[in-house]
Amino acid sequence: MRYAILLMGAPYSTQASHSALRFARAVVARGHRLECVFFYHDGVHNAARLAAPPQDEPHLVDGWIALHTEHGVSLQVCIAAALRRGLMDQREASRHGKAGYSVEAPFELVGLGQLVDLGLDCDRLVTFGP
Amino acid sequence: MRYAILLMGAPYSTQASHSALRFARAVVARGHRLECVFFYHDGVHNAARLAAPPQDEPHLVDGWIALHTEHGVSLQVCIAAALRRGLMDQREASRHGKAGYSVEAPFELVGLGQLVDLGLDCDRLVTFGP
Amino acid sequence: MERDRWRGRETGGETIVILHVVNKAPDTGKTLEQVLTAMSGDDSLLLIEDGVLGSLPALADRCAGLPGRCYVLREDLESRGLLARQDERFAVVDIEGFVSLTEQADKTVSWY
Amino acid sequence: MERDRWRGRETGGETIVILHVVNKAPDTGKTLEQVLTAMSGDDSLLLIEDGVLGSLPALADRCAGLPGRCYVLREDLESRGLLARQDERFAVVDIEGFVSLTEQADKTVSWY
Amino acid sequence: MESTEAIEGNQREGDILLVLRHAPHGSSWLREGLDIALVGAAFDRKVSLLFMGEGVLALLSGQTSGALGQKGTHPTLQMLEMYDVDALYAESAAMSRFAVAEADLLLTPERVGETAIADLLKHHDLVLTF
Amino acid sequence: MESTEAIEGNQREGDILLVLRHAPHGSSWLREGLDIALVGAAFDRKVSLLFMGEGVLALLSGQTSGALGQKGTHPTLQMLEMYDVDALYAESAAMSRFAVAEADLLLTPERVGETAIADLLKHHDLVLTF
Repeated sequence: MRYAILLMGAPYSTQASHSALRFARAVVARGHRLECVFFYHDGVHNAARLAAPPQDEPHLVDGWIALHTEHGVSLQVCIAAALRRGLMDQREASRHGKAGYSVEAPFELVGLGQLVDLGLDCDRLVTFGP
Repeated sequence: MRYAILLMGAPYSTQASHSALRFARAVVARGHRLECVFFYHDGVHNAARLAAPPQDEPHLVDGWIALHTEHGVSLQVCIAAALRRGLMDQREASRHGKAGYSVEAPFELVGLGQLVDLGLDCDRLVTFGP
Repeated sequence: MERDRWRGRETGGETIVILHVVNKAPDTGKTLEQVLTAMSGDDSLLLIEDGVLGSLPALADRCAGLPGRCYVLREDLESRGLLARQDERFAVVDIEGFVSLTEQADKTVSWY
Repeated sequence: MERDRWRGRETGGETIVILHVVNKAPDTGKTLEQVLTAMSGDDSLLLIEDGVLGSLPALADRCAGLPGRCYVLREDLESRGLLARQDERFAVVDIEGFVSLTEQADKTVSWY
Repeated sequence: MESTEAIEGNQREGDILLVLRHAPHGSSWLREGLDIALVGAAFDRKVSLLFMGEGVLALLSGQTSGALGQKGTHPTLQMLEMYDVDALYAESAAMSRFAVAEADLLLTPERVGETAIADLLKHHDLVLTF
Repeated sequence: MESTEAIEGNQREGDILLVLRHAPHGSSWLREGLDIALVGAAFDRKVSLLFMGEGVLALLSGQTSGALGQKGTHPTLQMLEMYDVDALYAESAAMSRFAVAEADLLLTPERVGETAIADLLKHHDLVLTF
């Protein structure tokens, strides 16, 4: 089956990101195609490239990247939710006249229409809230 | 009186930051000394230098900076809570071997001991949770 | 009877007053229950943000044991279209009133 | 009687099944109440994260109307020291079981 | 009066049901849920809204901007009709609980009880809670 | 049995009371509250902990790391004694609600009822809820 995940919790503040990552790995392990993890609401903080969790804790950002690298899962971040929360890629940073950026590939900033399409086109969408 | 504010809610996700900023201004307007706003838990996101809220919404980061500039209020961010959440200044970035940074002056990354001191040394500590 | 419960908690001549600030609606978790558990007879209660829903007449009875010590923040009632809908047992204060309450109380405890 | 209430909601021959996933404890807001309001007789309920507290015997009665359709996530019971403390009306599933439930259901609705 | 007429009309595919459970102003949940409604409608999806619990307070007339100028969600609600989002439902029990009368409302949702709510969930392809 | 003995002993200044109301693992609240306890104690402040509501579940023995290796809070609780944090209280009603017996506990808090809880709040200079 074709799956998508919607993640709306920030890493570390709530367990949502851990649950979503565990679920994502299990979906793939059962032979399904995981199309996309869509980050919305506080979930956009999962895309923060400067995250530096303590070394004895799982590094969630790296976990998402591994999922992309190993299984081709796209990592889509709602652009409006991200900009409000201090997350922007290089393109947005230059558009807003800011030096520096806080989101980089393989995370992509996309419109909310992507979520609507995913939700209706995939066989299953599973949401993890904060 | 000497006041301090503890803010634990992220901007935009909850009303906590708006309430804290309103309260901060009212404290100063009533002639008190506001020593510090301490950012902890998800409140650390108030220090995100790349925040780009829509133009028809209040810009909270700028609001905090104005409070610092006009009234000498120090803006202290718990360093441990910040690092976990993708917020670091230039010094931490170079310590972690990362290019770029997401927190800058007048926000300062400090230890949690500062909060304990503030809470016990100021006449009043008022907390805004998410 | 409910009053006596509060009165029973007063400590002799001592007047150590706490201002309890609540920003969650009565339906959102145990926040309001926990505040009521932790309050003393000389404490005050201020509702802000979504907490102002607790001042609606249908929900206000839980605070009925606190006559004269219940406050609700005007600006948060107003933005929600609830100003004038609050129960009469609540006094409406503005943001300056909020600061003033924190001046009067020995300490402020926030529940969220 | 409680069973009849659920049965009454079944829609003819149609079997449209929803898996409802809850990650909040019963004391945290109206989440569990809202799920129970929105559930049909052929839906299933899975408790994860802090939601697993809802499977403790003292709190499990709210789900008693759903025999055979209540699940709780093993790893979240385990990390909290609650494995083997859950009410017998809940079936324990691991993360693969969670995926399997989402396969079987036509759609999954999460409540938080 | 509760009816299920409108619901039975919704049994086609491609529908999104947004369950809105949060009050305005206190958090961004309501706004970020409504944003999906607008985007879904702009993408020609048939979108329904169910206001549940504290979410029914979103429907009150007389709402204003926040004290710092935060926009609120009432302007968005008033745009729904323009986007052809006209399938609006409100939990009957919540309307009663908060003593919200028809005369107090910005919009005219259909009041629904438990059975109708369960049917709404069944008859939409994608159900997202906010 | 509820007693107020320990509480009366706490009537000196400089004390911090942390009210811990969240269960372990589901969010970072418990951990970020305990971090203040450790820092306060390291700064020679007298710290008390009150476990309320779901917070009493922090006291259960048999907790483990999360499925992705998330640390949990039980190792921190076991360090409290080393930091001389020994004023531990647990809400009696919550212990009963969750059917937590003395034999199930990692630590041995004093069980407190409403009056004792109100007294605890009075007799600490700084009260923070988590």
